[in-house]
Amino acid sequence: MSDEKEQPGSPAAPPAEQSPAEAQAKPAPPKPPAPKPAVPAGPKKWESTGEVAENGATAALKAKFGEAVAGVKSPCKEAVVMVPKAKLAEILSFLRDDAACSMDYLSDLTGAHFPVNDKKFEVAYHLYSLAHKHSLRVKVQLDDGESCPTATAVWPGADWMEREAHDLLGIVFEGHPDLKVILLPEEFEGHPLRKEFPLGGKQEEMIRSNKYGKPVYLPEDIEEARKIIEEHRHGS
Amino acid sequence: MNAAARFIKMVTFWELLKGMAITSRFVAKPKVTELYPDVRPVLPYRTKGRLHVEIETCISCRMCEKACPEGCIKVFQPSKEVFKTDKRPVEFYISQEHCLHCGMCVDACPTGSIHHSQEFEMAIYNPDDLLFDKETLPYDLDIKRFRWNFIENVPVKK
Amino acid sequence: MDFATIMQYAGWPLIKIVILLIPVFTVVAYMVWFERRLLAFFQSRLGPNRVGPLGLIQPIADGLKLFLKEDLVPMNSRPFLFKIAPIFAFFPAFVGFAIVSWALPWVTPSGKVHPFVVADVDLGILFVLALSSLSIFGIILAGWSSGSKYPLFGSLRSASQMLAYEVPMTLSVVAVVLLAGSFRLSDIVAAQEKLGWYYLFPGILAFGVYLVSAVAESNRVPFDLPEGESEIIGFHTEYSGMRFAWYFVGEYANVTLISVLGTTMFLGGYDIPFVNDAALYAAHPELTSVLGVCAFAAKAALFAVFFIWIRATWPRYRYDQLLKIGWIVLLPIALANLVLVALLKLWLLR
Amino acid sequence: MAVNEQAEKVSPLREIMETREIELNLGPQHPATHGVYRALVRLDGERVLGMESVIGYLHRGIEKWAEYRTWQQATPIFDRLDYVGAVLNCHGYVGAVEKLLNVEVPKRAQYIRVILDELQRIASHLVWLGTHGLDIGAQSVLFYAIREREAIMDLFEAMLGQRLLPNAYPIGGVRFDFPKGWVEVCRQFLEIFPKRIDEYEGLLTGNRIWRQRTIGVGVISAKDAIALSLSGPTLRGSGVNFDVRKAIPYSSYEDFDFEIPLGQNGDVFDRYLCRVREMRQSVRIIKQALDGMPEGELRGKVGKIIRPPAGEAYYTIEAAKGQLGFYIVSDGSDKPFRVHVKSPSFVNLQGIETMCKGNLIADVVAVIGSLDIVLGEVDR
Repeated sequence: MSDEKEQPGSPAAPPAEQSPAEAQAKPAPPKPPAPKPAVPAGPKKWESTGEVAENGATAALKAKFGEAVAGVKSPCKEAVVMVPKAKLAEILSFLRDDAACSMDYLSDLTGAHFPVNDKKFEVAYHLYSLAHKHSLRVKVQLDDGESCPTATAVWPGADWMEREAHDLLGIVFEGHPDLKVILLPEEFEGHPLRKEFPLGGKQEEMIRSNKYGKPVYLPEDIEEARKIIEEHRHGS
Repeated sequence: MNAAARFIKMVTFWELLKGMAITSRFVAKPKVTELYPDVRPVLPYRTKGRLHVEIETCISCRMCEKACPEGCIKVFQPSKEVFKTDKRPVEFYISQEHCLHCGMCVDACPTGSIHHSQEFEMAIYNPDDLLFDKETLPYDLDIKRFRWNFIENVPVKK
Repeated sequence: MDFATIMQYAGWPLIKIVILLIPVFTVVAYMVWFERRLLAFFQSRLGPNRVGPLGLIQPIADGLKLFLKEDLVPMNSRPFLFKIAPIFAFFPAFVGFAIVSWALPWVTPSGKVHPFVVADVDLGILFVLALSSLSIFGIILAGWSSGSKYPLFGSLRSASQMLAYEVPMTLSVVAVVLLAGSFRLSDIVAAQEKLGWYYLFPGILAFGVYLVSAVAESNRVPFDLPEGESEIIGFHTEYSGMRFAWYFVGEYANVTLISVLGTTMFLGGYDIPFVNDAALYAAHPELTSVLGVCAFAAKAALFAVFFIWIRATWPRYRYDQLLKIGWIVLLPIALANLVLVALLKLWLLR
Repeated sequence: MAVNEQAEKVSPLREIMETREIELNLGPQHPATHGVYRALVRLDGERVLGMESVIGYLHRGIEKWAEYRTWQQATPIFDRLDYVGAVLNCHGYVGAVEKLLNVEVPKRAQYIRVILDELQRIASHLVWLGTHGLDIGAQSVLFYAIREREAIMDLFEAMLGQRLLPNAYPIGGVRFDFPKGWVEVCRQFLEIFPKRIDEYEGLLTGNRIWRQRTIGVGVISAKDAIALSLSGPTLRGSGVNFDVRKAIPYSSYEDFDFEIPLGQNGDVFDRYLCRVREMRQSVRIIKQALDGMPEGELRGKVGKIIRPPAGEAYYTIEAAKGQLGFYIVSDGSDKPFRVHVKSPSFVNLQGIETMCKGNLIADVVAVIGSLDIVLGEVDR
């Protein structure tokens, strides 16, 4: 009765849901291209699929910095480049000032946490050129605990965005004028958008609160569930 | 001439008086206030009110449970032997307390058993009353029913 | 002392005061209702309509609610001043009604004359102006004693605003006094009747100045900076319950008083329009008195409607702009008007 | 950071009288902060010497929340970002997923999205207009604006089932076609609405009090605005022609003929005019979309379970407040790996310090109103 997975009534049910802990340990995407056999078994690295796209800005970047700038594959044909951390500040100011790029508008700045990768953090700069109307994503990879040079000197608008990334992901931006908490309370510990940070509450089960506002979880077993429901019905 | 006109307008408070003329237009006009508890609103058919489930047509596929972003639906399937002949759920709980009224479950339902009613007054004194089970979920048949997936053209109020 | 003397100096005035205060309180309470209703109508809404027919019991319900609320005194405040401050806002507005002449005097069959006024003071207008300056203390004390920044801002704004607008207002009143030749309100009405014109026309500039400064004096839109509910919440931020209600009632009493004074000075007071009052009074004195009060109320209501109307329409001035208008625009106009009126008086209306 | 020259202007009395600065706490519970925004304002008398924004009171962790849902399940929560422009948020997220999936949205669905988006933009601007007017003291505009917004909300309710947070679009298209009679009601509204805008403008645009309160207040230059990454009417008020609908067209916006209103001085008044004119342009767009509505499918080919290829996508739309961007990262599973929202209100709020320095405390209120922030979107 409790084993519903084999029932014919659930035709398109997704395969067993991964608990957050599992997802973190094994995000293993079922990618059609088979991974290289040389890679040893274990958690697969996160890698973008698709093809590398080019535009005016990437061409200018490649011409100036050559090998240092690597095109990144994108499934939706966005121009993405990966740059080394050491050259980030130089490349960003080049992107803003160069006439061919003229990326004067910083659309977004954010990061992501990839616990399975060698370099666990990525910071993405979404740039847009008001003059040439082309956009570019510049990415930089960081290790855990490594700091990233600030972009506030190039775009003052990066101020709050970097504070937010620092707050939620724990990325330190070197040279930022006032890197303090922005969204979270000051006494908050941890960085919520890191993958190891748990989300409160179980998501797979029905949540409802009892009269004290605490969540009540319904188990898979129907008798137990009924008992809990009855208890809370008559308890109040 | 232009400057003179502007001066006259400035001295006569022209634009301030124009504004007063605009506000005065509404004094005698019918008001937009809805006298809610006295005058019931006419809701369009697509209103996403409280969730109702037609237990008789439900096949306990648990699609609604999987689609719900808040996990406020819980369906208990019958045992395997019973399921072959009778697919109706043994227990069906919906916690309206956490419902977002997003309609994802209605989208997912293959038989159209779960759907929104036009019932919108869900303020209650005891939060436990917002937990609906198999007995309380089916609607009163007198209430005009509506199922999204099957109705193409419905009249609009006004 | 015999009974008659006591009655003359203490009894009759007290009775008059009570007779006056009941309608004034009612009017002030229903002024709130009227304002909310009319404002709602301007804004395409219905306004309060649930308590009683047409929401008419709303003021009583509001009063009851405020009366039953807890009286909070903030920790940082100066409790004594904090508690007495509302009195300064409340009383001057009500005392001002004492000198208003409401109708032509009532002559009893025995030949005794009963004027419809509590105290027919010679310097009536000066008395009111002095009182209205006094009400600023209520605001300053409230702001200072609250021990909070927002009320402080509100009271500071209010003080400079009062200073800026008291002067033009006084000057505009002086123009009326000049035309009528008396400070007594009943004399001013009589002079207007004698002239056959309300002072609205010879004193149009004075009327304009009075109107603007009256709005500013009573802290209403577009000059409602001391309250300025969306910027600094106002000098009564920290008040609750009955003490807040005193400010509230005081404010509306102020509006009523200013409407009443404006009516007396510029719209002929209890003079019935298009009717020869003197002839009617000779024939039916009681009827004239009753009609006079009605005319007075109707004219004062015009003022109130105007105040509500502009509240519904106009945005709020900024602090510095408000002071600029007071000192740079209104004051020169009021002064020039004084000269004009003096010349008018000399040559035309002698 | 660009420094306003006015900020240096300190009252000459300060040196003589040894006055002190006041630090005023504006918010989080303050009628003019449009939610739970808190500003620590340093004041010299009533003049603002500097201010610091404190946000995060409404942080609900929506980005984290989405990582624990499937791609479809995450849609309704993004309505809660900017709760007066819910349909636009939904469009942003759904568009990003579609971009990652390479799904082609049918033309009819795109047009329906344009119509609903523009209606939502009008509704959002109406809320802004009313509250901005109320901040500066014009009461009636609020009620007139809310009255028209109610008409739009009724249209939403008839079309989508809910008024405020309708969870408008599924991934791949739209849920339903218009109900019978909806188009007529919508056209009726579009006929009336420009006249209503004339009324608002009659109450505000020419009004000398409104002009004195807004012209020359909260100025930000085009250079500063670009450098601070402002977007939407806040950027266009400074004269920068950047509208995502024109610059990076999405959802068939290239089919429609409309103008982008631009300001000149970048003050509160210009931002006000930009938004009011934008409402007129929105009416124009909706009319064109209703006239040129193509026939066809409503939903593209999207399975019941969505597993986008591993990779990232950044999709931006022009929301009512500015450029709304969704940066989504997929690891190939049925759940988002990372969702980041570039919320226009959050970025626009950065400009407030530059705008307010040297102005009066009453101008801070006007500037906050002119930025059109929604704290649900600022804090996420």
